[in-house]
Amino acid sequence: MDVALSTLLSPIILFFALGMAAALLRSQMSVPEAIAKGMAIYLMMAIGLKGGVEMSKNPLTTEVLLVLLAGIVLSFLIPLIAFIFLRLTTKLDQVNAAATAAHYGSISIVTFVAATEAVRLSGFDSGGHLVAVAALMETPAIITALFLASRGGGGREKPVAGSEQGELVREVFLNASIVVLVGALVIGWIAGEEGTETVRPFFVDLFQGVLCLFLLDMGLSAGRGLRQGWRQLSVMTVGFGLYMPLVSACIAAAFAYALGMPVGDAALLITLTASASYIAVPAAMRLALPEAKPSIYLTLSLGVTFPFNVTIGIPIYIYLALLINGQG
Amino acid sequence: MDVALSTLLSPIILFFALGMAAALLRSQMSVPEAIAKGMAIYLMMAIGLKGGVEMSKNPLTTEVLLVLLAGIVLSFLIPLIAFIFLRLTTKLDQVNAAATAAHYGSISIVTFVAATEAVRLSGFDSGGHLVAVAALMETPAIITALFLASRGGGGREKPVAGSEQGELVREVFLNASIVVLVGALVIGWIAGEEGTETVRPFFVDLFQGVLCLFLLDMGLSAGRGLRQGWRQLSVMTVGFGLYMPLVSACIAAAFAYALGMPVGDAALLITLTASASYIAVPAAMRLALPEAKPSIYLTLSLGVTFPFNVTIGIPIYIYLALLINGQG
Amino acid sequence: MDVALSTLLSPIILFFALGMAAALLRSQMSVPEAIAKGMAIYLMMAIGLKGGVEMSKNPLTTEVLLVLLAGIVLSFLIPLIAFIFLRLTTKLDQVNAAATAAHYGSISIVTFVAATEAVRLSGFDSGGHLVAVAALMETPAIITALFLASRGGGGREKPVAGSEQGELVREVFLNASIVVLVGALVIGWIAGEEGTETVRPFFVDLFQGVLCLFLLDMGLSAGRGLRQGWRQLSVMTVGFGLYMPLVSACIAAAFAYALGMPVGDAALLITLTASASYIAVPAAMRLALPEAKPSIYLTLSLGVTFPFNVTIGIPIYIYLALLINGQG
Amino acid sequence: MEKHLRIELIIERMAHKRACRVLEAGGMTGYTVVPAMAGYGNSKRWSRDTDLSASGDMVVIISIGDEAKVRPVLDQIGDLLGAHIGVVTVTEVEVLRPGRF
Amino acid sequence: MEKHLRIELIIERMAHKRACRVLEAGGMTGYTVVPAMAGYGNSKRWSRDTDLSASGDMVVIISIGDEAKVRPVLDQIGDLLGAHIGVVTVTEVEVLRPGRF
Amino acid sequence: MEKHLRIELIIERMAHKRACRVLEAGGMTGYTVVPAMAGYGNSKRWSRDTDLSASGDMVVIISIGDEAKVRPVLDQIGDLLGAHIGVVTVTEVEVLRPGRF
Ligand SMILES: Nc1ncnc2c1ncn2[C@@H]1O[C@H](COP(=O)(O)O)[C@@H](O)[C@H]1O
Ligand SMILES: Nc1ncnc2c1ncn2[C@@H]1O[C@H](COP(=O)(O)O)[C@@H](O)[C@H]1O
Ligand SMILES: Nc1ncnc2c1ncn2[C@@H]1O[C@H](COP(=O)(O)O)[C@@H](O)[C@H]1O
Ligand code: NA
Ligand code: NA
Ligand code: NA
Repeated sequence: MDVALSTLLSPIILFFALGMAAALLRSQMSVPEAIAKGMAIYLMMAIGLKGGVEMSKNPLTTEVLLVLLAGIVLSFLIPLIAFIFLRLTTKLDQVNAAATAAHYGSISIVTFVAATEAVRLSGFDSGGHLVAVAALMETPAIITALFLASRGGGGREKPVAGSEQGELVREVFLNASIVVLVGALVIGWIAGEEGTETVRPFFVDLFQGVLCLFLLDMGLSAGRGLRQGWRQLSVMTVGFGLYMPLVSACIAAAFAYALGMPVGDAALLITLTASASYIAVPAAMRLALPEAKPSIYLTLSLGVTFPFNVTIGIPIYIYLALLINGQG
Repeated sequence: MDVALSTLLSPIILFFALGMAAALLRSQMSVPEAIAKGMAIYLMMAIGLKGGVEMSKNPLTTEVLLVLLAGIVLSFLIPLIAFIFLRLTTKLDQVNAAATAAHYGSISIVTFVAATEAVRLSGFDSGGHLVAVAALMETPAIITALFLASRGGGGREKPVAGSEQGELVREVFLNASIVVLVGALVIGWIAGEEGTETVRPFFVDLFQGVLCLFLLDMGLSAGRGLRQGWRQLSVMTVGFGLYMPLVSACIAAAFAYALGMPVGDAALLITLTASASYIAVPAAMRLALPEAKPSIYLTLSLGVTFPFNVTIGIPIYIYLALLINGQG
Repeated sequence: MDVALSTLLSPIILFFALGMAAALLRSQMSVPEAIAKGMAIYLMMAIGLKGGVEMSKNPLTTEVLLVLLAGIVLSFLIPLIAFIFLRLTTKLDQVNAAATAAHYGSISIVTFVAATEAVRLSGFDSGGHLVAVAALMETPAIITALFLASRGGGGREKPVAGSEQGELVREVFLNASIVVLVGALVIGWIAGEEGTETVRPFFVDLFQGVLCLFLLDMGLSAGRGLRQGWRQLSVMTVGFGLYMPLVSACIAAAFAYALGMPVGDAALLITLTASASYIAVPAAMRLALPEAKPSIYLTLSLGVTFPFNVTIGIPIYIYLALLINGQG
Repeated sequence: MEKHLRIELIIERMAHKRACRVLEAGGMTGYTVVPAMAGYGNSKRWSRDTDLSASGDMVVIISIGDEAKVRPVLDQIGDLLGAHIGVVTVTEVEVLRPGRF
Repeated sequence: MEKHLRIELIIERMAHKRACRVLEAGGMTGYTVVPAMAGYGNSKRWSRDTDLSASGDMVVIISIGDEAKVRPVLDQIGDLLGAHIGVVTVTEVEVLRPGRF
Repeated sequence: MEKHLRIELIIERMAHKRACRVLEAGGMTGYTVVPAMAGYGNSKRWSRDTDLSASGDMVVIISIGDEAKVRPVLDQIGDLLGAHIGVVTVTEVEVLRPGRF
């Protein structure tokens, strides 16, 4: 619980709260788009490098490979479950339910970072390969969602004018977060601890500070999204944004238990599964399912699930990880 | 005088001079707007955090509260005096005089930072609550100016089409610098020295370097403003930009003397009062007094008063602070 | 050879490769233009400051002045040679050949940085005045190219409508890279080691990390340029992009030999001469020779010569520097 | 067929929300705001790079609608422009999917 | 003399390459893409600053050509707009250097 | 009533100041410059993201004036375009507050 409190009062979360408060009070302040995009790239480079350096210290074991596989399976699976819940409990149509489900199958890298920190503060270690898991979990969810949307005529028969063979595949598998995350991971792996020594001041020492600025901006976005979009969200939809992470977390905990993952790694896999995307997937949805409404899926993911996860969720996920290790 | 010289030759001032020189020689170089805005936010976060951490070390005393109050009173008061000087000595009409007066009642955070550094080099301490004073002094001046402009029909009877209840209030009280400065101050206060440890490399170590880049851009802006705007400034108006800071400084010195402020704090209060805004107030004036001419108030504040303050002004203000402490 | 390999596997080069790969695979990812421009300014400030601080440690000798002069002569000379090669071996017309030649006479500051690092890793020192050489070599090449383009009616008789006296001169001699490089050099010189102490964390410690992000973007640009522009490049033109650096290197080596330059300095002068511009010169060409095709000169310089230089070229140039010092 | 009009309004960035509210209140079905980077008027130049406060920035607002809706909105805009800079042009245009306006 | 038309297409940034391909395939000799920063439609507002994913951003595509080329392209664009947002206006314009279109 | 014309000039960013000087010298009362982010012409594409030097960037210059002023300026612009890329369209528009042009 101490961890929970010190997480809540960490500058990162406080800056998120500041941004959200400013937006809800209708301040006009904003972080320039270019800065936000630049920080997003920086954060992914830093995370990737760190994961790669960690991975370079140990050989690739079967256990690691199994965890990677589990991540992929979870990302394919979660949207199915999310879709069913959405269709049964909310009034979202097929396309909007599928698009929203995609977000919950994919991941949020900032939530991942916050969990990494909380895990460290709780006195546990975590492996660098979880970064690779994060990268791998970004996209399978999108594929499931496209399948769900197209079932029963939700999709189009002939391609949109001007669309190009492979365009969507490139957008989905080569979007900025995957390119940078996987690329930096491989570079960290090749260069190792020693080779990345000179870039430590930039990628390691500054990380927490940049995160503060980034979360200020996320708070502003989330707050503005909520203020403008909440009318489009029914109570049941908001409820989904709160219980779905817990559902995902339980499923992931089962996987982690089956694989015998140590506490730190398990907590991170659970967090990844419970987190929802708000950068990569919304962009992909605009191309793949232009009929779906961003004001629903974005508001839900960034305005409801993200704040829930970084405040209440992460302590729960660590507790779950302790539980499956018999330490709960 | 050593301090004066080492201030003059510090990289920060030299980069400002470089920018100014480049602009006056009509170089086309520029710092992207997004970068400048990003740096402004960074600087205010860093200043706020630092002030908050300082404040967390001591309890809030009546003395501190009195200094905060003094800042507010000064910010309300200075525009009145500035307005009278402008109307008596220049040909500016009521609206332009009021708009310009608002700038001199508000503050410049970069001037504040330069003074903090000079105070430190002179061997004095200063309290973190001066950052709070800076935040509080941003806006009262605007209110005085609006009152001055509306006296005798300068204002409009009915609101502009499309203007919204509270729009101006939000712009004035929730502009970026206030939100970030106050927000970061509170966060620094809550998190304390220990809680902000991980963000020190970003917000403390980099501060001086980022300031260099920011001042290069300020120099470019000031130089371009001067080159394009000097024809609109009469000799008397330029004169105002040079003597007004001194007038403000004397008034602030009286306040500091009355409150028995120590040298460092007094020097900073005097500097804040003597400094003029060139970011927050110009933006507010565009909404509140669209008829006033930016080429007058911006050129004066950024092109004349700012360079005066950071070169000649600050040593004078420190000297004044020594004087009222009987050490002059 | 060890040096060559460790250069190849340094994060900097690996991020360039990542960017290039992403672009060739047609990923849509991009670094915002404002961030790229901001980083370019940062890098030049950092390089300039470092060079200035180095120069402040030693008095200006005749030897140093002779090296500066050599740089200027080389920058005037190389475009002539490049132009002759282009006209003899490729089908480029006069204007395009002149514009391309200008790029090869000017310099690439990133190549210079990579060489500085490689020289250091090889165990040699280099003088801060080489940064001044870099700044001085930026522009003479443009003058030679304009002369070459105008010979025999390639130029216009009367000035373009709207063009202004001195406009081109300002663009060429006061472009961002020269202003910042020379300005920061002078500031570093004035402030010295001690005066720049407070800005070290920003300008020194972060340098390598920022370079990684910048090279990721350069890789993206180079890759996209290649993908779109390679059809416009004949085999002979691509060949020029590969052998011309070597030709330049040999000429520079002769100069370095004549001046008796030590290994480190010689390697850097050779690298500067062998490198080709892809930021300052393309911009100047748009004003000076608008008829020339950017898809030729940019693709060649950024897509062919830059990758050649940072991978294969630099080890060769260091070897040449050893050779003329009798250590080959 | 109805005639469609395209309003183009060049106005200070700081004041653009006021113009947007006028368009919304007037019943226009949509508008798009495009940022400008420089300009000239009244023998003064402005540019994003000359002004740290960005208080001189202008934007271009484009709004398309049918004539019946556009005319009354133009009067409202005229009122707004009593206080602000603002260059307003109206062009007759052909539209695809007229149903959406 | 030929009549020249100016197409102005407001479309999602994410989808703008599709529109560009339609214009290229239709034989238009050129187009220029301008980024927007905010907008309103269908009683929803968007703005660059509200959306980290930039998935709501719109762009304005301007393309000028002679009438013979523009007409068939407009049909293709109509097809694209079945799936995407898109506000399309066509204006009659005079051009300098008509040879280039 | 006077006829007002809207000039729209798409030109290289590097050269836009030349065009601006032509407009000022020709007595236009104002213009606004809007940055573009991508484009296509002459079977080449450009985009802000492909070119570190930004040397390929284009801008759109909008300038409104009455016909008597615009016509002679167009000739001057034609001269400028001998050397530079440039797509120029002229549209007849209605303006609010005609007095300001
Ligand atoms: N005739 C015009 N055509 C296009 N833009 C204009 C025109 N007049 C003014 N503007 C824009 O409006 C801004 C303010 O104009 P002014 O109030 O005349 O100084 C200028 O800087 C331009 O951006
Ligand atoms: N009538 C219009 N005029 C100009 N832009 C529009 C118009 N309608 C829609 N838009 C733009 O298209 C976006 C999406 O519109 P909508 O699909 O109606 O929500 C809006 O946010 C605007 O940027
Ligand atoms: N017909 C056109 N309509 C709109 N923009 C154009 C057109 N033709 C050219 N452009 C713009 O001008 C740039 C250069 O054109 P070009 O000289 O044909 O390569 C293009 O990249 C576009 O941004
Ligand atoms: Na998930
Ligand atoms: Na003041
Ligand atoms: Na060279």
